[in-house]
Amino acid sequence: MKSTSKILSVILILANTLFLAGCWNYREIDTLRFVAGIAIDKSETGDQYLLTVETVDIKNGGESIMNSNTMTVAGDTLLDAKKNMDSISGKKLYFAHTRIAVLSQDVAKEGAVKVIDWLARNAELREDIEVLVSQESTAKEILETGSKTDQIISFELDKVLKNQKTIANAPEKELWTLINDLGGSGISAVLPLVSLKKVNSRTLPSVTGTAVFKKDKLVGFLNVDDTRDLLFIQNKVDGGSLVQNGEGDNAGTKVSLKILENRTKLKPIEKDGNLEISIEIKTTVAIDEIEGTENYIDEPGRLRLEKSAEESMKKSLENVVQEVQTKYNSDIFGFGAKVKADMPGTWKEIETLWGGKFKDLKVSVHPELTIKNSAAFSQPLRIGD
Amino acid sequence: MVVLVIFSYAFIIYLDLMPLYRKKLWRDFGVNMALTLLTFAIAFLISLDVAIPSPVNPIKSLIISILGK
Amino acid sequence: MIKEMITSKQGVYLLILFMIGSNLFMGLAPVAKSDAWIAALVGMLMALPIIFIYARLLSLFKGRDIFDILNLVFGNVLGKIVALAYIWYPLHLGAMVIRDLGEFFNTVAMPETPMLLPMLFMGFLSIWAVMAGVEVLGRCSKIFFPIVVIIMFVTTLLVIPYLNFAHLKPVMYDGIGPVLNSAFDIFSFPLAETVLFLAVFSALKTDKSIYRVYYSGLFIFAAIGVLLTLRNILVLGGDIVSVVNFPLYVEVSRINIGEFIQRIEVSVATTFVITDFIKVSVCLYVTCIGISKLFGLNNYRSIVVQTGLLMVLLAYIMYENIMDMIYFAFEIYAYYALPFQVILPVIILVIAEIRIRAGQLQTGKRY
Amino acid sequence: MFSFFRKKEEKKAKTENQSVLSASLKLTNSVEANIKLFKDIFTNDDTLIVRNFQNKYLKAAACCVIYIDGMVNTEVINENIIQPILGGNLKEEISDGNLLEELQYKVIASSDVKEAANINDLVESAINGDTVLLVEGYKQALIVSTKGWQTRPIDEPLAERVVRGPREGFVESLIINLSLIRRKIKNPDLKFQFKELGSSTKTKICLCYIEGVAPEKVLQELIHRLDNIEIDGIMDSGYIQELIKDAPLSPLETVASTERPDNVAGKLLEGRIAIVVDGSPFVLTLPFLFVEYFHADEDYYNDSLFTTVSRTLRMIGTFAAIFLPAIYVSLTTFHQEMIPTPLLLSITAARQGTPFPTILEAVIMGFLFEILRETGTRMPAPIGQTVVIVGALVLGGAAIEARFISAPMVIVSGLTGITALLTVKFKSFPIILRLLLLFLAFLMGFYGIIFGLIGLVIYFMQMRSYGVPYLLGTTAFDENNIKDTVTRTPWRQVHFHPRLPVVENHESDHRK
Repeated sequence: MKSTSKILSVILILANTLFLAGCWNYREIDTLRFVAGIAIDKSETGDQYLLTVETVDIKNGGESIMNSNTMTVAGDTLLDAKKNMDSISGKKLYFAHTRIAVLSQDVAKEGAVKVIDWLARNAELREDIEVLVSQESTAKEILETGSKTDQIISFELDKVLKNQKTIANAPEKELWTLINDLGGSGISAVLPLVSLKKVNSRTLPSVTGTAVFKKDKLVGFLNVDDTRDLLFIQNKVDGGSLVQNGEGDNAGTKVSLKILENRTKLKPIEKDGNLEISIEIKTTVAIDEIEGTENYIDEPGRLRLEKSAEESMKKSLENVVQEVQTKYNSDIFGFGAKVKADMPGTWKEIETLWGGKFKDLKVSVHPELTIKNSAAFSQPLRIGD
Repeated sequence: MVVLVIFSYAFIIYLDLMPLYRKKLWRDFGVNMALTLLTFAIAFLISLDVAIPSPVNPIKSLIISILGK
Repeated sequence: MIKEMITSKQGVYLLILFMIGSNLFMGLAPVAKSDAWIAALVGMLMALPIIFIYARLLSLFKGRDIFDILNLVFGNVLGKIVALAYIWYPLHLGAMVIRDLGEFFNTVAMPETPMLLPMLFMGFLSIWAVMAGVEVLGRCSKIFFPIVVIIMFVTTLLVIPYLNFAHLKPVMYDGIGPVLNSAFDIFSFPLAETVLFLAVFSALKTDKSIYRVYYSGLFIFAAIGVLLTLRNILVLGGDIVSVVNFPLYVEVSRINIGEFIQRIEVSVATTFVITDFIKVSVCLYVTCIGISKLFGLNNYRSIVVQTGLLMVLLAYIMYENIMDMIYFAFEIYAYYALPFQVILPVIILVIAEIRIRAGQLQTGKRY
Repeated sequence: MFSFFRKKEEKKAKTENQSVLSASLKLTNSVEANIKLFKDIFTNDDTLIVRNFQNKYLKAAACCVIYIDGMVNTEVINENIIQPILGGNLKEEISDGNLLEELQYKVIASSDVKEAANINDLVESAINGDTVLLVEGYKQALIVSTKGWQTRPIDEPLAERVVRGPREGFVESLIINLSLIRRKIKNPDLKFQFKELGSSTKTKICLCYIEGVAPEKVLQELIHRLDNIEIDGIMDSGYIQELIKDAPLSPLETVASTERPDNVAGKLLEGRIAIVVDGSPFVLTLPFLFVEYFHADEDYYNDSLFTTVSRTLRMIGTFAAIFLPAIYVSLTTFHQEMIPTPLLLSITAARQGTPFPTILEAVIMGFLFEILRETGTRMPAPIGQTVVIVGALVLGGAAIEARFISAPMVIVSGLTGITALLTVKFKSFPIILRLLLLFLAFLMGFYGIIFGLIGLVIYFMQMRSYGVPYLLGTTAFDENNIKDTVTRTPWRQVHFHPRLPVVENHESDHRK
């Protein structure tokens, strides 16, 4: 009895406190304006950031109608820009449902950390937003396509990126993996590229290719094919296709191989005091499309196809590695990290020299292709007379 | 805030201290009274926005001096 | 008045929840980065002997709490002086734990809400629980333990797709130094804090040995702790674990299964609040018992409200900011707690053993 | 405090008063005088019937029956008392001796005849429906049991209907109710202890328990609490239920009530104690534990798997009824990040242009639903249905249409209301708790709810029903393995009804 009254009293006191002081984090859902995506540009003078947000505007009516809306505001820092934006927008901008962040090339070249830090430190922004680099001159025009296409473009882009595992057109980077890459030693970051493409007279953003970073600065791009090779090396392919040109008599015929499964292993080897990376790739594919009547399905044909595919894969992968080594000198494949994990002793010695070492690193590719099935047909199509 | 603190403490004293007084548990009453005064002083100062020196600081400096950091 | 009793099972649960407290949520041994799980294991090993000392003390003086033991071993005057240490330590510890909660609310959960509010709520709940008695606390832990375990288990299942075993390598890249250092942290942060149970387990109703309660608590906690630390590292990587304030929270926020099961970090926050509550309650209980024994009060319940308020206010004025808190928790605390956790218990045990051998001391009987 | 003292004094004065009355009044030898005595006591009471008569053969046998109209079975009085005394040849039958005794032994054909001299006893038994027989020349009187009044036939209880199971329910008569229980348990250890409560109503109550199964401690505690009751009248067992509750202010019950004899019998076998109150078809059983809120009578007659499923449903329903509004409020006003984006957008669309804050909406809707429920219960059945339909459909629909209340809120409160009805045994508990949690959610969102939950656990944990921990059986990893909680063990695996888990008494099984 006694303790009950005591408890009641404490409740009363607490309640009093609250009623007098009001409530703090309470915010009505309809006072918020949901930000679907953000784009970050440099202003023309170069000393300010331009923050563009794509917001979802909801009209009330019989059924809810959502419209995409963009808004661009400048500020000395990103938080400053956001604050300026809040003073314009009637409703409070709410970032927890933001899906993508697009960086312009200028920003990326200057150093991504400057903007990534705000994205990561902000408690409201989720760390699973997708980060992209715009191949267009500004980042905001990507988001601005939304109002023309009646789509929330950020959500669409997010969906596209989430499908990348099976398309293998661009690396998918959520903010937190990006932070891991930027912070980790022995690996450089890559980001997906987004550009505008004309489809049926409409301009739509398309995610293809890779932006290559060194430290946190943008140094160049990889095209779609190189991107796929990069993803192969990073063991991030779970689908997509390989196109194999026929050889010899069948030079004109192409065979499409659908990737069913892929597993890549990086193995650092120490040979005569020299570090080498051996890339072992095990891929299971299915024949998906044969342009022509050449029989790739019986055993000799299949073996031949496997072998030629392996070879072209090896060539293409080694080319990419070499290109990155010579052109960008940025360890986007994570060779260094692998060395650190497997040979911590060696890594300790070479860590500071890695920038130079990577350039001359010998990399060998050992692909192993297995054809598992030939889709719905057991034979190539026959063309009768 | 100040008013709130005083009001709450009046309430607490009525419900927490008075029964001890009525039951004539003088020891309990005394110790409780001392504690009440202590917490009231702190709460009062907090409500007045007076910076109260943290009791942790001397501990911190003591240990740093011992460790010689 | 009937003596309150807790069963040995409840004792174990209480012990585990107490140890989980706030520290699992704040991450064990961030200094060791990806080797934190090794540090956790080493810390457990380090705790084995000290836990033996606590259990030995309790089994020597069955049914007596630390304050009775101090009186018996050191005599009335010196015993009371030493008892002051064991009043201050839980008070301070409880305040630190309350502050953890406050900081969590202030930085992550509800940045605009004043920190005092959740702290007051926590203080109020603990006051209520301690008022209700240690028996109620024990039975509460019986219902909280499965909740905590289930939440941990389910979130573990959900993070499986995010596990990256490459994060574990290289093992001990920076050598054994940081590992030992963090092992010491783990030893002093949750493990040796169980010294407070010297005052709680006097209410233990058990025919089984006290060692068993203590050690099963330790081992179950070790299992949970190592598992969660591993999980943190596997998902986030050692570097991130060492920089974020609340790794478990960040880790679970990564979960996104089928766009539907996502953003469930509130679930781990639940375990945080629950275990925090148990820890604060135990600290408050020990402080109140200590004060009441020191002044020879009629009943410890008469001072619970004020002691609880004192704890909350102390928590409020203790640090300037979260950086202060982290600095104290990871740099200072291990050394600060050493006297309470190791030095004093060892001295007490040695003197007690000597005096018992000499026949000067009548050990308590179970009543 | 003060009112408590006052009450005690009042009661003392009253009892003293009565004892003075009985001391001054005594039966005399004269029937006339005795009748006058009765008439004095029952002044202004026209239901008191006095009938004088004399034996044909024995003039000395001048008698008088006194009874209260409506409380007696007049046939019994006519045929078994008046007829034999009036018409029988008493001169032959009765050799001189004690006329009163002879009447009792040889003449009156009734199963229960007592001799009494105390006027208090006589008055009391007359009030209870017995007949007082005064005989000229004797200072004693006979009390003949002639109780008989109209009772309701044994019916199926309305509130606790079952599809499967016995269809009899308790009635208002104590004796009939006891017989209903006795018919179920034919065990000599089944004890019935009578008590009287209420200084004016003198309501008879009966404690039923199986000796050796019911824990002694609980029984003693119950008797202690019953003895402490100070009240002038008991109209229904509900009075007692509230008076002997563990925590008087708690919205939770620690005493159960039921209208079904099979339910009571089952509980008796489990070691519980039943209290039957005269004049009330509701029988109390205790101790009452929290899990029992989720038990229904049918659970024991349906198969155990189905029982488990439906009990789980009831628990989830109750959980929803308590937590849903709070969770909705905390999601939409604190943790918008936790709502999946499409859902968030549609909620936002639905909330566009509604005037009230979410928290107010929740309170209003909860209130509205309670009003509808109350109207539906109080109204006669056909009107009640109309009210509910008009209320729910028309009001709800129009409120959404007019953008008065947002549609998701209507869904949430509707769901809350319906799930609350899954377990009708709860009275105020879900309503109070719901409001409390709403308040906490309003303050700190989900964290407020967590704080509330911890508080709830502490509250439950310190609560006991007659010494039995209230949450016993519901907590996981329980020490006592109880077979009838959320799940029900199939009957083939339990040879006895699951005993009430009072640890002290658990071992002593009287059937061994």
